Amino acid sequence: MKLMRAGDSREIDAEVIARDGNTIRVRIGDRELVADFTPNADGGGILANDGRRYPIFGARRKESIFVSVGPASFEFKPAEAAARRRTRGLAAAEITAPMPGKVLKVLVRDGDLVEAGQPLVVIEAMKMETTLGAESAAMVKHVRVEEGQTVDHGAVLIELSPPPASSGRESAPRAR
Amino acid sequence: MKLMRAGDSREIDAEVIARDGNTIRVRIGDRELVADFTPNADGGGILANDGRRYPIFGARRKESIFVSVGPASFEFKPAEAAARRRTRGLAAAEITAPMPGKVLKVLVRDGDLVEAGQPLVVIEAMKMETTLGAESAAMVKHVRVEEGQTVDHGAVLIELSPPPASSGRESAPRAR
Amino acid sequence: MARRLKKLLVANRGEIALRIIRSARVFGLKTVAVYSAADATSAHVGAADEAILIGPAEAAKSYLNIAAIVAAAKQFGADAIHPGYGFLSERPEFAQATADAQIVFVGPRPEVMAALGDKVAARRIAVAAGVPVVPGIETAEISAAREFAALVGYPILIKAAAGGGGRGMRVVAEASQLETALEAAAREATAAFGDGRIFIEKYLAHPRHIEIQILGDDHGNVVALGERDCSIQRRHQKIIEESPAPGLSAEMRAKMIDAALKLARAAGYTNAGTAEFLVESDNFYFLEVNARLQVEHPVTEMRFGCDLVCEQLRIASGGKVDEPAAPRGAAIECRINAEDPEHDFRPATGTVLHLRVPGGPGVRFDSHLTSGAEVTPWYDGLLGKLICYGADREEARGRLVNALGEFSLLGVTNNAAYLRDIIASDQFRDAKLSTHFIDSFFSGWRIGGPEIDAAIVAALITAGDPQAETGALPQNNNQRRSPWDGLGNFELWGSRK
Amino acid sequence: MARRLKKLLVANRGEIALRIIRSARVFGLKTVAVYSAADATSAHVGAADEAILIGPAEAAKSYLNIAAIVAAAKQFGADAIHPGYGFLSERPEFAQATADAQIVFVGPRPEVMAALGDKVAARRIAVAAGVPVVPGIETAEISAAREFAALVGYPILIKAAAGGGGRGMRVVAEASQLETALEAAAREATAAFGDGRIFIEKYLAHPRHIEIQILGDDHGNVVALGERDCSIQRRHQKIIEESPAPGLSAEMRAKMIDAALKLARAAGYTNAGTAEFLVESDNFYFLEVNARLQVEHPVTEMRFGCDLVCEQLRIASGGKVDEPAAPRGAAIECRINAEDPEHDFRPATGTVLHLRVPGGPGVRFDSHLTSGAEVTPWYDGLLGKLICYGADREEARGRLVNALGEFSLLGVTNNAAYLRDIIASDQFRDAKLSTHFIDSFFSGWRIGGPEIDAAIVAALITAGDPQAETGALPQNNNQRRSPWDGLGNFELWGSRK
Repeated sequence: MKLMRAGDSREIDAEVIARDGNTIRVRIGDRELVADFTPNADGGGILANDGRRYPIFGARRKESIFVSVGPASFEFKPAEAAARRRTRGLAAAEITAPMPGKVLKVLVRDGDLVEAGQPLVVIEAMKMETTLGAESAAMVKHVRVEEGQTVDHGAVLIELSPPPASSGRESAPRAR
Repeated sequence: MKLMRAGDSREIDAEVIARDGNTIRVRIGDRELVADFTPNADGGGILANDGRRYPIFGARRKESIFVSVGPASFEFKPAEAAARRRTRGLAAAEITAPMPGKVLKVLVRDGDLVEAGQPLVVIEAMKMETTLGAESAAMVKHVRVEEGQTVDHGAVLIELSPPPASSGRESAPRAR
Repeated sequence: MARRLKKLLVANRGEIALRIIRSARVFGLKTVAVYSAADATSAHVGAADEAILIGPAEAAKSYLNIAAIVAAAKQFGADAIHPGYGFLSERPEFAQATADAQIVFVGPRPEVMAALGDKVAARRIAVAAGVPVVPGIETAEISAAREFAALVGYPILIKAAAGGGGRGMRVVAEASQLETALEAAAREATAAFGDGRIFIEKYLAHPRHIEIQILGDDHGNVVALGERDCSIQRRHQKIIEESPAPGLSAEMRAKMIDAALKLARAAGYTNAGTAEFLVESDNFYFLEVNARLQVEHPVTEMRFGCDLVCEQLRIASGGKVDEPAAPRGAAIECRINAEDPEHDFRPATGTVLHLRVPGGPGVRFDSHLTSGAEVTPWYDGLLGKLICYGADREEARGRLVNALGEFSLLGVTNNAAYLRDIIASDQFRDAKLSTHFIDSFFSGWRIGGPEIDAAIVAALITAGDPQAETGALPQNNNQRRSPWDGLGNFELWGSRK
Repeated sequence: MARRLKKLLVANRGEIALRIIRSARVFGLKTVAVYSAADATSAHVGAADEAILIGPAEAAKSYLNIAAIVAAAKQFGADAIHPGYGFLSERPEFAQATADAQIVFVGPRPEVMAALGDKVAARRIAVAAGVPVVPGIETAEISAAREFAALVGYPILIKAAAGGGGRGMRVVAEASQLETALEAAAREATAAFGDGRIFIEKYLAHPRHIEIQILGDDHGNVVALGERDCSIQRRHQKIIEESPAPGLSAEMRAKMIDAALKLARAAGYTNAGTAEFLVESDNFYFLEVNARLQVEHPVTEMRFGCDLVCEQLRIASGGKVDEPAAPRGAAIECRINAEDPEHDFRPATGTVLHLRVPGGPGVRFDSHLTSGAEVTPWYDGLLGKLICYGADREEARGRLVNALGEFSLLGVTNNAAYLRDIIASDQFRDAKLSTHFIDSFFSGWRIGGPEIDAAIVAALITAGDPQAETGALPQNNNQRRSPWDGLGNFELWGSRK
């Protein structure tokens, strides 16, 4: 299956190749690894790989797969779900609110051309200002919010379209 | 509904009379009480009654209703379920293993007449000897285990029938 | 004790409200929780003897609502209010309103708070008491700011004159950034503290942040409970704190304690407070006094074998403070925050799908979290504090690394693995402490490759596990299906087994 | 340290195995867990760096299987074995087998253990060292027993000569009960310790149980870490322990410490051990030495700011013990057991459906439990130890009452509410301590009426709540549906969202 880590636009292509008792053989990209999984009473388990044992736990919720590996926590989404938000030539076709909050500043208008990394909107949440920037060069198709407005998690703040210069070439998405 | 606490053979007759918002009116036997229930994020809640607030939690499993009131934990069974094991004139028609363990001693034989409280069988579990006695006068109908045998939780160890002297009068069940 | 307190209202939320309730109960005090609509199912509400909704989620209308809180205290007959940290804890008008209602405020007197809570006035007191300060000026004016910066040289530090905790703090590296930074800082200061005044300081190159814990009573006694090193900060907010400060000479410690006591006496300080200093080589500079309990107070408690909230309550009851017993061992705290250390620490929210809490000898976890808890965007993202004690720093450090290894939290992005990697690092082991620690050693941190591999395997297992579905979990507390919904059916119980 | 240990095998299970693993990791030691088939999903297995199944559920074939455990240590290259308490911890042949395999045994030498572990030999050492003992005799013979009883008068106490922990202990009130009691005690002693020898003692009327913690190193140093009062016992097993012993005079404490040190030196004792005494008015009598870590060791750790497992490992590495720092404050521990205090403490089993763990300042919870854990009938019913520290006894007591109030465990009958009621009682507050405390004050204990009412309301709510159904929970670990079951379907994930 194809997964994407939340906050990271790279696709991870991974699958279970085989399993035998507690042993699982997995392909991640072009690498293979063999791990042992022992379930715990609490619903999680111990994953042994390469001489190390990790306590793991997992749950699915809506489109996301949440897992923890010791103290590290991860959110994955199947790439199909993530892809819905993407358009050719763009890292993301929409700028969405990473959490509920208040729109403090909108820094662009409809029709603006923006560069990768350029700040688009500032939101305030958890008493912090967070600036959301473009993940790749784009044209601002539609600003959907105004300053002072409160927004929910996942709300679309700005719609983007490919920049006019983009001739169909996939620009490498970059992590913010 | 009619409930019985595990380990206690008295029936509790209780029902919800009314509810209004967070307020619940309950009848227990011939008493009524009014309590407030506020759910917690963890699935439990706070029950406020008579000026005190109790953290409560509940879960059903098989025939049992498990609840906790602060550090106190309770197991209830609906009286119908508990009654299935009873026969007229007997507190219990079967002596069952309260936990998995090993039968150390069988102190009676088929046909024996036993008094309430008389030891019938000794089992060892959790490194402790536990003596199981008759809850009321009875006749030993059938001893189903032998010494040295290991038994599972709930296994029937001894079947009892009403003592020949019993003429249909319900003897008051007593707690062990 | 002069007066016997009977009922304490805790004017706060989250871990600190729960922590205060826990200690108040040790004395047999009854406790009253206040909560906003966003916190109705939160742990501090359940832990108190009584609880009252004081407003909607917005802090300005709930946890910052002085009138509502004082009214709640009166309604329940509370004879004392503990403000915790943040929110109203350093607002003299809250202390005053409490006093006006004949209720004991667990903290310093309003006038002392007013004098010390204001960075500018506090500097004046420090200078008068002979305590060194960092060069600085109070202004939000761009021209005055330019002038000051030219005088002391860039970089300079811009921060809120009111409040503390690093909020609204900004380093300005060059003149061109000055105006934007001033504006943003004033905006955040206004939002956070209702006070847009700005203070500008010379920015030290490699300072350590070291602070002294103070306790003062109504009888004129002031004592110090050693120091805490809080140098490890991100976005100017502390994330790892420890006591003692590694490598601090006995002489420096004595000097700083002496300075803190002088300051406290000069200000007529009572109850718990903290004098913060920057330390660079053999110099220390007074920064500010936090006229309240600090987030990081547990490291002091573990070394001194005391409970600072109990001490606060004793002082508020008219009790005397004694010279503390000699401290013992070492303690380190780290703050587990709802934030993404791989993406510039941006705040995270969500529902706790699973929580595993560390335990055992020398481990303390102060947290209001439970499975099912919502982390909302309304308040700061502190999920819990993990504190470890050891006979020495290495023992405390080893214990904390292991305790973080036992911790796991599913459903809310957090910094636990980041903290573990920092605390396990050679740089932290070697105590290369300065407020630039994160920038110097951990700015581009990413979770390790083997852990990502394990996570991918875990994700594949989870994807294929029908029991892993938690789609039924409520999205937020308002949507939570109440057990009441089913009550009408309870007679059907027999048929649903 | 003379030798640097690298890998420790923990030959135990449950809370103590987890607790030992936690401390071993502080030193960076790798850890190996052993487990029986009944414990495959238990917490100590997941916590270790490596783990190995050593046998079926029956302790005799797993946790008491010396050959399997030593073989496991060799297989994984462990250079040390920690036995915990119970199981093999006081079996000289295990210490010997470990030493024979060139592995360090974390405990005293086999010959010392043999001498002290045997109650009769230990008494001889005590008498020789001038330490007072309770009148007693080793015999399983009914005639000798009768003779002894006639000499000292009934009641008398019958116990296993090997092992400790109160197992197989019986008070015989009159001659008619003697024969049955002797038989049952011998049977249980054989089952528990593989040694049916019996010791009979004069039964004291109102004794307190007070013990002294000892640490000895390989260099001839022996130190004492104060005392613990463990008078509160049910079925001759401790359930509440504290330090310091309330009301114990400094003079008595000094005498008892002196006696314990004499004994330890006379026996050539090394590593951690405990000298147990009965105290009645101004007299104390040596009872036995427990040549291992005690269940109740945490109360000592909290007062002395030390970690006894770390100390054990330092000693096992050839390190020296130092005179401890002065103790501070007070600590109380209670043992949460799977048992029914309303029905003669009969053991309980079950699945943990929900677990709420207390936390915060001065609270320590040592437990291997998690939600979903099975409590099986195979081993003793200790679910966890809750330990609280306070500046004084009242503070520790208040904290422990509150911590028990925060605790809840659904699905396994336990004694938490019973412990809370005892610790909150006037009798405990007033420290009316003797080994008959339970019989005197809490024998007919029942849960309070208001709590039963609340439970009935909770049961009605639960009966009507569709989310409360946990019928899907596994009945036991063997039947547990593994996440593997779904793995074949993982490509269907998209359609199951």
